[in-house]
Amino acid sequence: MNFSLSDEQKLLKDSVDRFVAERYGLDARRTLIASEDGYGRKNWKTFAELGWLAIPFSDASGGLGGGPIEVMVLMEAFGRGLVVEPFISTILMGATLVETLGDKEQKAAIIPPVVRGEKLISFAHVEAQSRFTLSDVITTASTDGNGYRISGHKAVVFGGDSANQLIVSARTSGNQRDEDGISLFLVDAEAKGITRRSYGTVDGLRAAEITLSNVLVGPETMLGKEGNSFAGIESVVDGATAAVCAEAVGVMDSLQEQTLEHLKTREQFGLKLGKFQALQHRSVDMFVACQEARTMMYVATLSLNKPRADRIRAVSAAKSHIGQAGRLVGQEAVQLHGGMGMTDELAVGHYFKRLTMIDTLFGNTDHHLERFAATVHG
Amino acid sequence: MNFSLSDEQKLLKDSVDRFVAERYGLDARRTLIASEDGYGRKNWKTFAELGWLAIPFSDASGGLGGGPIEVMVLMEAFGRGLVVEPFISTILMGATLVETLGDKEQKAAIIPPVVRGEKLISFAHVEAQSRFTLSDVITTASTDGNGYRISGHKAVVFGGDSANQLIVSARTSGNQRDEDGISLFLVDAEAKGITRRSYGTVDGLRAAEITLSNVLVGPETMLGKEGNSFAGIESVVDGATAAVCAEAVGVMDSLQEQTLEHLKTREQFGLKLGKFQALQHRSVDMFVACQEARTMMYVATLSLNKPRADRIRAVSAAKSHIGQAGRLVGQEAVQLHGGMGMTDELAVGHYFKRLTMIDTLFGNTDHHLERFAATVHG
Amino acid sequence: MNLEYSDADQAFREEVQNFLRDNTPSTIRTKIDARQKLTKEDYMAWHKILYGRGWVAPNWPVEFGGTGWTPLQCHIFDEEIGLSGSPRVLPFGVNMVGPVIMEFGNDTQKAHYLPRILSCEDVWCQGYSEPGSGSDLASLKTRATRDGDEYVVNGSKIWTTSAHWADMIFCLVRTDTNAKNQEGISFLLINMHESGIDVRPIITMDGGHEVNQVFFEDVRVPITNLVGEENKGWTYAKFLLKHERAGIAAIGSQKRQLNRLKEIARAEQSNGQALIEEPRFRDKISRAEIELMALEYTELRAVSAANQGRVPGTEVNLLKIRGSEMQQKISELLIEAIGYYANPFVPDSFDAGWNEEPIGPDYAAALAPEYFNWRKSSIYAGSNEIQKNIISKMVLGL
Amino acid sequence: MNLEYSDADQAFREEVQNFLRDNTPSTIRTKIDARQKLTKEDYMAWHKILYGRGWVAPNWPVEFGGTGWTPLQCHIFDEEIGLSGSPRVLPFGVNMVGPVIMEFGNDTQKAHYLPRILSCEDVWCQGYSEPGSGSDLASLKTRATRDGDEYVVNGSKIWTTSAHWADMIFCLVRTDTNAKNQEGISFLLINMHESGIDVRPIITMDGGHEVNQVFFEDVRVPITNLVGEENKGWTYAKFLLKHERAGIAAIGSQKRQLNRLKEIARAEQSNGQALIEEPRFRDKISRAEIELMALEYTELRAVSAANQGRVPGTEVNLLKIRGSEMQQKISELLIEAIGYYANPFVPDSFDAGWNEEPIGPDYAAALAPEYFNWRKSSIYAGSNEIQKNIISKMVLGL
Repeated sequence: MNFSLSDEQKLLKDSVDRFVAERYGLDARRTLIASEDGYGRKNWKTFAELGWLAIPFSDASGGLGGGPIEVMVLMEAFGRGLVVEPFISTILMGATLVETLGDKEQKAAIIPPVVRGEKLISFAHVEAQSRFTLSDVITTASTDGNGYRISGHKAVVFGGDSANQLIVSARTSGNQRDEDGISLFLVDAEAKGITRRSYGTVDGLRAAEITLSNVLVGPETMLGKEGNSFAGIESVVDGATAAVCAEAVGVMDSLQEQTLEHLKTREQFGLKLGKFQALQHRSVDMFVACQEARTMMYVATLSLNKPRADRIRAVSAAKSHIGQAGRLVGQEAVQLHGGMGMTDELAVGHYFKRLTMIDTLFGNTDHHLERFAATVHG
Repeated sequence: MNFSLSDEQKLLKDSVDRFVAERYGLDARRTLIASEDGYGRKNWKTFAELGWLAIPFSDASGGLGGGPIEVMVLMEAFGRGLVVEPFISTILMGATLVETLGDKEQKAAIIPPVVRGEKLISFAHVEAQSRFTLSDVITTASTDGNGYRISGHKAVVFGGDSANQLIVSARTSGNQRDEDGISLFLVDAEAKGITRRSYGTVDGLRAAEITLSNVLVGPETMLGKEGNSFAGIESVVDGATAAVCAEAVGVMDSLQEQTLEHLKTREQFGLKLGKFQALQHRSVDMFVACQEARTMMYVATLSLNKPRADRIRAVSAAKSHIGQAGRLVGQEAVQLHGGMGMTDELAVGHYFKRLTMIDTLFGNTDHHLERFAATVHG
Repeated sequence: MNLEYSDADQAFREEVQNFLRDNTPSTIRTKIDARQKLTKEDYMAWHKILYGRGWVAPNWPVEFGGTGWTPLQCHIFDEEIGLSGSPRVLPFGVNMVGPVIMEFGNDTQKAHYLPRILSCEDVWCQGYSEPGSGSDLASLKTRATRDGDEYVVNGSKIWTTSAHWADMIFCLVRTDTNAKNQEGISFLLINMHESGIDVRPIITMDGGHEVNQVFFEDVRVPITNLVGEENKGWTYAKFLLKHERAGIAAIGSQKRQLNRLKEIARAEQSNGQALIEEPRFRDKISRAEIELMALEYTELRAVSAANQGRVPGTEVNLLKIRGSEMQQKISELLIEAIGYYANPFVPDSFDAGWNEEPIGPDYAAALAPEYFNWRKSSIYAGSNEIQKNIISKMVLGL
Repeated sequence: MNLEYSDADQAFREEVQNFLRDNTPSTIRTKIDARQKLTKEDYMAWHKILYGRGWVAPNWPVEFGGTGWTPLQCHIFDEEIGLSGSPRVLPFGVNMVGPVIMEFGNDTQKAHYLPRILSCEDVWCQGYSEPGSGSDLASLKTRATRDGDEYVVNGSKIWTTSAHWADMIFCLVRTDTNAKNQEGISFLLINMHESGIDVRPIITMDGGHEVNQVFFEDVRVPITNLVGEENKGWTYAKFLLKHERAGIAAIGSQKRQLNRLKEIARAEQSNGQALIEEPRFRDKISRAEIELMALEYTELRAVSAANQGRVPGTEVNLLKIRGSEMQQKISELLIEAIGYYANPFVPDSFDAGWNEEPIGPDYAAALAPEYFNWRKSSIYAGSNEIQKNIISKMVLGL
């Protein structure tokens, strides 16, 4: 039982905290979002140089062999800075799927260039009807000679606009929500038959709707065994879920600090706002929510390598809990800022929007409450 | 659209408010609860003399032809006074079942003595397994000659200790939760085969567990048609539910007033408690809850004579809403009183207990939320 | 006591429904259905249609061009406007400065301004809040200094809705800097086209432009534009607050939003069934429906009392609190309903004429921005904290 | 970073479990299982059993008879006590006055009182709150006036848990009436058997008798019973608050209550299925379970930091707030689970030896009184409002 970072982890934390503090002001972020890429290529290069892109991958794959704790440290800082670079989509989803399910050749082909910052991969999985059910896939891959033809529509693929490669989930057998029968394919993002419609998101990220129309892929593009990818998808998504919990905690802590700063500065009726007891008690509620969210971030992160049921119990408890805590902290931060909290000019609204959208990622509060209950109560 | 009492209703309100203010101090109530009967026979006589016991019954039955509004006026005042007399069990449940389902002879035999305060009747319906499902009845009545033999156990029969007669629900056909097949019987409380175990309740009322073992009753004891009582039970219980909503509103308003009085009197840190903004805002939340609960009391009361679906929608919305509002007001009232709120000596705890128990009567918040949803969304 | 609308009220409701159905211009209707932004021209066109029917100022006395409706009829009218999704008339002229001029203005002001408000010849905005004075309105610093027959106004107003559309602004200004906060304030009408006025847009976090900051630099205002007496402006401001908040619970438009939520929950899938069948989400809808019922009939209690001639009291504070909470709650459920499709953000899609395919279902695009935008409702028009302070003091006596 | 208990800690946990299983007297076990009241004799017997094992004062230094356990071991011990439903040792001697005497008492006091606390020769209670001073503790008025070698004490203490069982009371008394509130207070040990002391029971709304009001009329206390310096009592009181609140979140007993809730929800029927299968109730249990997880690991973060030698800070305030809220939430779900059977109230059934059939299921009788009783937990030991004031000031700097 220990909640302290190792010395190495502390160095990582110092490094990413410094990056965020020095490079991620609101204006710098605005510029990135407005740019054609929607993120900072230079930042991404820096991430690669600092080794951050290599963290979750094994030495054998060309990574640094880091684990959930290192990812948590990064993501919490990314939350504090509202970092828009495609770390979740490329590193925690795309390349981690390759690390989890890929064969030697696939890993060798993909992970090193990803780690060098030269390749972006997104996971094209969610569909219009699937909501948060990971096994709900109607995109199909039918055999064609040695290969497959994939057809279907993938919804809100984060980073899908800039990705060089896509990992596409498609059904090779089974019914719409069967866990069996889902296969993954590594597809070039420019492949014939793929249409990408790119757009920004309300919280400053980029995503794409991706339509696949008879996209022909060879057998070597398959990641993992045919029809047998669900367990891998689920564990990778659980890892990403724990990661956005950490991001949420970074966002929440920042909102809490911004709000306290406002309460200590702004005067009304001849007093600092922070002297009004009703606002004091609500600030304490925010503080408690932040503290408990941090606890649940640890619980999720430190359970990722446990057996499936334990992992699900922890991750779903955390995502559900942080969804609620985040709603409280986000809404209160805006409210306690008054009119200024509503503006695009101040940071608080941007943090609020990101926190709101995190609740929609990988399943919201209710989805994870159900998943927790189903795991715990059977 | 009108939320004002008629002049007659205002007179009724004055009269019952005066009774409660003058006769229902906490000490008087304590004495009643500790007495053998558990309520005031003299009070009951007064209710009869003032005509209150006759209110809900038609002129033809020997009543005053009052309606839901008059009952609401009484019940709200009874809530303010924490009145323990068996008005709900005898008047709103027992005798109203007779009024709703009984034939001419039954009404003539029962309603006049009830109205004169000479007879108490309880509705023995709930069973250990039934929770809030009105159709969940396993007590059976099997034919025996012209009559029936009733066997089963009835749980938490309010007023069942002092009732002269019982209306017992029993299944004459159908399965455990079928709406069809439930029959009602008017049974003498001292009949052979009936065992009553009487007890007090946490909020100062009296109830009994009633076991029926081969109780023989004649065909003339049946209330309504064989197997066809569910609709009548449901409408009577909806009426009683609206009535306890009104009682809850009386309790809540009193708690709100007691709490305000405390906040205006008690000093801490050199200030009246009422000067602390956090407590002010919580008092406002209580006030808002009381106001909305009052609104829902009107909605339920004024919908009792509407078609079934409209009635259910209104009554279940009200009971569900008031359950939540009552929890807030009750818990906050105790909390804001501090240690004194915990004592048996002060009134606030007694009001809190009654309000807590009202949520268990005729279905709690969740039960009525489900019933509302099933009616509205189908 | 009864919950029923009279036959006359029912007939009135149908008349309103028919009018709204037959008279909303198709350009406006198309935008409403597509949840696109309305332009100033749309609002003016709609204002003039209501003016043509004599319905633009229901609350005004008949002598000034009002309808003579009962409070209950006004409520029905508001509800139907909301239910149909028709635009509301901009409140600053009709609901706010109009009643102040009627009550406290002189005959010249009445004769000049009131008809122009009715006909929409002047579009108005409200100059109350300032950067330094949010909830503490009385600490405002914008100064009007007397110079002959004119005031010279210097200072700045913020959160000024529609200032970029307005011809006139009514302002609280400080005319006596020596007096205590609430004394020394005057109520001044200022022509927005005067030189020295600069309107700068404030973009809100949903990406929209509704509010502005307005700067006054040596703006000269004739003293004839003073309403009532100098230094008595606070009295008029308080009078106005009551008018501002009538109908603030917006029952009709909330019912419309709730219906929309149900439609979307029927269309959205969750684990192979309609989202509305999912017990948790169904409960959330039911709770919202019950809460809205409580809010509606709480408002109707106040309306019904007004119908019987009682003066509205502090119930507006309660309705402001609960109305804004409900708006926020329903808008929160709306984004919850659409899952991942809350994320896409295509600002152009909110402009008229955009006719690309929507991203995801056509109902999704506006929901997240609307949710963000509705966070304002517990802040503006007297934050909910201020409302609670008022109830605590005025109703509870704390 | 890891969530795992070490092998040594696991082994320790098993040792505790085995001890509790093998050493809880059957008379006590029976009462616990029947949810009947424990008597003073039960508490004393249990205290002596733990004393015999050397486990009665885990937090004390070894030199005074403590265990030398790590903070994590203390946490495990507390958790297992709670999980097993074993009684907690009355805290007033071991957890409260003991540490104060150790830190601020003189050698005579240490030599006299500490062994008697360990062996339960003295049962202690706490004299802090007064009728006029609830949350505002420092406004206390009970006076101790010096008269030769004695203080003469007059005044009254309230909410005094176990005063009717106690041999000794530690009191905050005012020794300087001219000083400001927090100055002029002294920390005095008073023999409860002294003449002039009157203990009157306070019955709480659950019908139970845990707390009392204690009256002092010219009670003579030797000055040797003063702890530390005169007029420095407030310092000692603040020191004590930290000790009082260790383990305040009561994780073990809350887990036990949650397990009980699940058992009951499996046994109760709702519409023909087990209540635990009903989606709404299942969600409530799940939420409670997740909240309890958050609370447990938040406490473990603090324990783990203490294990590494860091001094516990204001996290006790957070744990007090959330711990009491959880206790109340679970007890609320417990009465919700049993429906109508929350109503019956048979006070005799809580006494040992009552052996009639229960009314309804045997788990039902105590639940409503327990719910009522737990309302105290957000009031006592510094109300949650006071805790929020403290966090606001000390942690948030507001």
